[in-house]
Amino acid sequence: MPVMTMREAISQALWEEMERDPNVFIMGEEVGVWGGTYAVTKGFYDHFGPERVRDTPISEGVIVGAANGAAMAGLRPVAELMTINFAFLAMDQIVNHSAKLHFMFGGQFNLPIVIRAVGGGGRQLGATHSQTPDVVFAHFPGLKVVAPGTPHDAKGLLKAAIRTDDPVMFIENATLYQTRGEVPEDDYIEPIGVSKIQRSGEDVTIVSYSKMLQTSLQAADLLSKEGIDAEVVDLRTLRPLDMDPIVQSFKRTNRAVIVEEGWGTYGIGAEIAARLYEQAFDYADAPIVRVAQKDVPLAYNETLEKLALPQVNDVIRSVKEVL
Amino acid sequence: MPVMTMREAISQALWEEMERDPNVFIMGEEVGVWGGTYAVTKGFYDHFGPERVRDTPISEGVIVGAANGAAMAGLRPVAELMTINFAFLAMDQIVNHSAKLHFMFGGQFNLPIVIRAVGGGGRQLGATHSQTPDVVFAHFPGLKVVAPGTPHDAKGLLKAAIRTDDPVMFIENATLYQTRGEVPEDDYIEPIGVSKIQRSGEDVTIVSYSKMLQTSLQAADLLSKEGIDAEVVDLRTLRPLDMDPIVQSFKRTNRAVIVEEGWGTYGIGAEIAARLYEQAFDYADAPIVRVAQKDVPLAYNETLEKLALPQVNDVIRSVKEVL
Amino acid sequence: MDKKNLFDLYYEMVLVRRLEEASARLYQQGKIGGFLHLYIGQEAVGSGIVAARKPHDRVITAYRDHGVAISCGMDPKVIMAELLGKETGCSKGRGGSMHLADVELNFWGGHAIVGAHLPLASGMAMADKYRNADAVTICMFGDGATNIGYFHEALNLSMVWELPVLWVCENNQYGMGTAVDRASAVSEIRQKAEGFGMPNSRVDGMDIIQVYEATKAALEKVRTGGPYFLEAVTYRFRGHSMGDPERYRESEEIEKWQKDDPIGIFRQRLIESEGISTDELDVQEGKAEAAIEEAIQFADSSPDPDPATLYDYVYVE
Amino acid sequence: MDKKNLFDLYYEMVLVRRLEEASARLYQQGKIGGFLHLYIGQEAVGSGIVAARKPHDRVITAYRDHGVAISCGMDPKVIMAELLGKETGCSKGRGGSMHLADVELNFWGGHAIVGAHLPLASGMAMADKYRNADAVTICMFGDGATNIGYFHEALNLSMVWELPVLWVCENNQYGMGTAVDRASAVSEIRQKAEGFGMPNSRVDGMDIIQVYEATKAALEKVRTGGPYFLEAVTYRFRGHSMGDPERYRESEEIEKWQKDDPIGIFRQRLIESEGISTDELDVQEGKAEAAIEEAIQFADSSPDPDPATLYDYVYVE
Ligand SMILES: Cc1ncc(C[n+]2csc(CCOP(=O)(O)OP(=O)(O)O)c2C)c(N)n1
Ligand SMILES: Cc1ncc(C[n+]2csc(CCOP(=O)(O)OP(=O)(O)O)c2C)c(N)n1
Ligand SMILES: [Mg+2]
Ligand SMILES: [Mg+2]
Repeated sequence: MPVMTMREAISQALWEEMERDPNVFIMGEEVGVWGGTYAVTKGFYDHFGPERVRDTPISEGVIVGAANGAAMAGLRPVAELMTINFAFLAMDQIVNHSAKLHFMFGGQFNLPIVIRAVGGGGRQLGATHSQTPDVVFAHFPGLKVVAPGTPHDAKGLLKAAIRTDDPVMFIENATLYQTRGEVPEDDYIEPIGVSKIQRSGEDVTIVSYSKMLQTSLQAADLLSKEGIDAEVVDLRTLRPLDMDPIVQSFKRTNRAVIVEEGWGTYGIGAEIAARLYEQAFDYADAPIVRVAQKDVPLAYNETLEKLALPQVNDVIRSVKEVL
Repeated sequence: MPVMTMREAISQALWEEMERDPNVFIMGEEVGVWGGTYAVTKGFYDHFGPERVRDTPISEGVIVGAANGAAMAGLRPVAELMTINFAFLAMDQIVNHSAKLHFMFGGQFNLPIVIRAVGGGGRQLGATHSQTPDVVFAHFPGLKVVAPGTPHDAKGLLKAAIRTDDPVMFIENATLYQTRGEVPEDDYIEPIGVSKIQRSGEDVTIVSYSKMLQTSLQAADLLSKEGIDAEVVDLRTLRPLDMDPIVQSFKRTNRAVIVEEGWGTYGIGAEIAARLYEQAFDYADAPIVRVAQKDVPLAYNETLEKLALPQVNDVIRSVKEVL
Repeated sequence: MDKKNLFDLYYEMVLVRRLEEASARLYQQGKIGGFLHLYIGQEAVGSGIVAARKPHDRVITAYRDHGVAISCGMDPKVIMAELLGKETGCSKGRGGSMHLADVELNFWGGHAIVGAHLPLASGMAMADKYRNADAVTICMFGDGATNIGYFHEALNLSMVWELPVLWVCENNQYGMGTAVDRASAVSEIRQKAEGFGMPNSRVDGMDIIQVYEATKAALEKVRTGGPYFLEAVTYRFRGHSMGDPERYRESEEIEKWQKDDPIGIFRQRLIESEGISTDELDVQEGKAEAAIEEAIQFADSSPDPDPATLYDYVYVE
Repeated sequence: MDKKNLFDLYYEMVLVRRLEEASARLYQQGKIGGFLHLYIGQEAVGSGIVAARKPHDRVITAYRDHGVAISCGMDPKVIMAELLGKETGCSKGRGGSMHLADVELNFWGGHAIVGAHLPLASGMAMADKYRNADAVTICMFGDGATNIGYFHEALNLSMVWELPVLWVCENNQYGMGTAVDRASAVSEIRQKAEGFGMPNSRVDGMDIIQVYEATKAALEKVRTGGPYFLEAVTYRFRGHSMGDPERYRESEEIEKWQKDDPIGIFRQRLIESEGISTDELDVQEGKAEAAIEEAIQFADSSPDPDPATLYDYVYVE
């Protein structure tokens, strides 16, 4: 199987879907002439032209809003927000419109929109440009929220996101773009709403997704040298949430660590932990531990930023805590 | 002690603080001539004048943004968002600016702003106008998030919110405005960040806040007739979160039900449950149960809306489940 | 316009008026809940605008949407059923008064967040242009909505991408209790279009014929030349919504505007310039009244949504 | 302006240029991280504007803020320390390049979310008016920022409340890779002010004297009459930030603009019209170079924030 970066995998998914379906188009800041701020749409403008690769003004509200409107009218827009931090400027369109219009009008029309947004910290971009507020979007019924952690899943899930008739928030992570992995050559789809065991193990269940999947896998590798065999489950989709593989794993290992890049308080981990206890109370041999960003805005300073973000060592320490 | 409605208590707090400190002023849609959409600021415009009771255009971004700027310059603005649903239009100002400016500039200036916003469902206002997205704001460090459930606390906490030098999101609930309760006559403050036992009991710990505090108290009254003695703890502040009274209570009762009006998935209850297990794992005699809004947008239709919102009976049923 | 069309328009305006009066009654009776925003006084705007569209032109508006819904051809029955939250309502009782729509009639709602449907309009127009359809999207909104960021972003995008949108501001002098000049830098709203270099004009919104003519001309411009901005000067005779304390305007002002009742003006003109008899017009009034009666019956006897459908329409898949 | 002031201004512009060149080097060396937006080419705007303010006038700008910080009187040492993320930086290393500020100097940042500081400016001006201070808030932003909703809401509010704000658009022809006319309905940005009925003008942003004169006049208007809009036409000589592929403009265009180097133009004028010698100017250049050297030393030898302070400045209480 070919090996490629996450960037290439995402780019391929977009390219292939645009080739497949003329209703699919991209709009966003710098997606065209510039080639995408993170070079994901490099070459698209020349190939597909300005009608299908649309540079927009700096107007996040109308980027998502016009994409919603185009979706109502039957197109399949991929709206790119340069970073997820700017999604707050489009918040009303995302949570009040993408997520609710289908429902509020009794199903008269669909919202087949994909909102691509890249998040994550660790690049010294300061407090407003380093957030991982995935949970905030995942809170809203009506939206699907997808956040892949491998090139394979990124490609398959982005294709699924473009093909579903529901609105999808597709969250990428900037420090993952160079991550490499195997990607099948054929046209494949990964189902939205299905968690996946990315590493099998017997001793402890590590639940994570996106960047923290890679961090967790690294931790698992290091732990295995110490004879600790961790199973790593990847959420992949934050809404709808697929608990089955997590619960099954937990029922075997009886111990769990949940790892997320965003803030811990009211984070993803809280829901996973709460559900694990709800669904497998009698199987818990130790309190479930959450690893997450410290409850501070991220500083520009590198030391402070690193200190606030969850690291491989935090995962290792937490696993040892639950054992 | 005088008995008054929540509306009166909030109104009094605002009035007294404006009398006390000339730097305090109010801005928002219809706060002036109209007297407040929910009549909270009735009479203010005539008494304090248009400079201190400022009707704004329909521009949520600049309502919070200008309040932030005025706070930077040393005033103490109370910015009213007509409903919390419109806070999504000011989301960037709230979470990227109110919450972060003090930090990002190394403490050079403060953000003594109060953002008042009323939420809650149950009035057939439809999916975009009925939300209780409190958790979404409580996720962000840098903000304080307060949501009182009694007239007494509403008055004392709003005064504290106006006097603190930190930015506060003060969340009211429209169906609580007519709720009556005792309110002291003297000038008092309730501390932000302190949970409170609103009803003592031995058999089970019910954790809730805002409207659902009243629902929980009603449930507790009915349960007591069946010989079940519930303790009801009121969060009052969603950030910073005070777990102490909850943990203490849980260590006595060994059973907990968490009740919130917003959606359950990634809701307030998840964090409370996760922390309870973290801090009192060995005390849990039964899985903690969460009561929350069903994961659907709220319909206009009364039957569907009621079905989706947590009711007294849901609390009662859940308590029986954990016993 | 020929006589048939004039009759139809008159009927339509009266139908809207009767619908609104009935809605107010049903609200008092507790049969309608939530928010209810009446269109009384503004009928000439909606009817005049929509009369000028071609069937493939899209219409989208704010929460004050009953009149526009009627003008777009919606049956009062499905409107009334929606107001009562019934499964037979156009939005299956999920949307209510603020969310009327019928996609088959190219009426795209009814939207409750002020200004939020302007970006939707830009997007729908973009879709039509993308497919080389010659449809125009007509987007209606209030004076208050022109102060929100969405207005700026949506109008700007429509110019940059030369989108076929007719922007229509219904300037009814107030956004809730706030008079235009207390909330907007300019009180002649069409001036805002100048900031975008967008062609624009202002029309008397109480005179349906003027609204109709202005819209026809504007639509032609949009079909070939990109966005156009039309301001219709009008007035709402009732409160912003039910339960408005109306502390912000004098009753003399209301009475002055009520002299310009859009239905009265139109009636007068039909009689004086078109030689139509009062009897003929009264027939239309009777028909409208009967239609609303029938709509209420239909709505009243329609079923609520089945509780088992609670999770319907949250997702397609 | 007297000779002393002219010298100071020349020194200031050169200081900015040297600071930016040094920053670029330090970025390549990995000593500066995150985003770095250079002001090279635009020095005449910041320096000309700020030179015209009174000390109690506030200044606020976007992330391209190094030049404005210098003009507001900030010591290159605390700027450089901030760029290196040090505890001695103006924002204690928490903010970085995009968040320079010194409240004592009435410089309120440095803001990274496009357009978000315009509402802040309205609010600060409101506070001054509330207290009857005669201060003006000068708010600077890019051409790209004029397309976002905030721009509309902030300008509108400033008119409605007659706030003392001088809005300054630095039109450097591009927002990242997007040329003005590909993103904005009008390419003469000052036209947007017309939509608000706001007085406005356009000035050559490469000529500091013209910028200074225009600002002085504008500030007087604001001090008595409410908001004013000034567009300064300029150009950034470098990429949007470090790592810009610059696929969106031709090198000929850059070269054409570089002939209008604002420092070169000013130097020429000082020599030709003011009879200042090249030697005298070179002394200023040397001083600037030394100041930047010193700043780098200071920053380099300053401590990082103590890890124990991780939770500082999240809350006051
Ligand atoms: C973003 C947002 N802010 C506030 C409201 C509350 N609100 C509903 S209607 C309205 C006034 C709108 O005035 P205008 O646009 O003039 O329309 P009109 O009601 O006069 O038809 C307001 C403030 C809302 N629905 N959405
Ligand atoms: C709300 C928001 N959207 C997008 C960005 C990313 N971004 C940073 S600078 C910029 C271009 C701004 O252009 P302009 O306002 O002309 O300023 P210039 O960089 O030319 O000085 C963009 C799109 C951002 N920081 N904030
Ligand atoms: Mg109006
Ligand atoms: Mg620019």
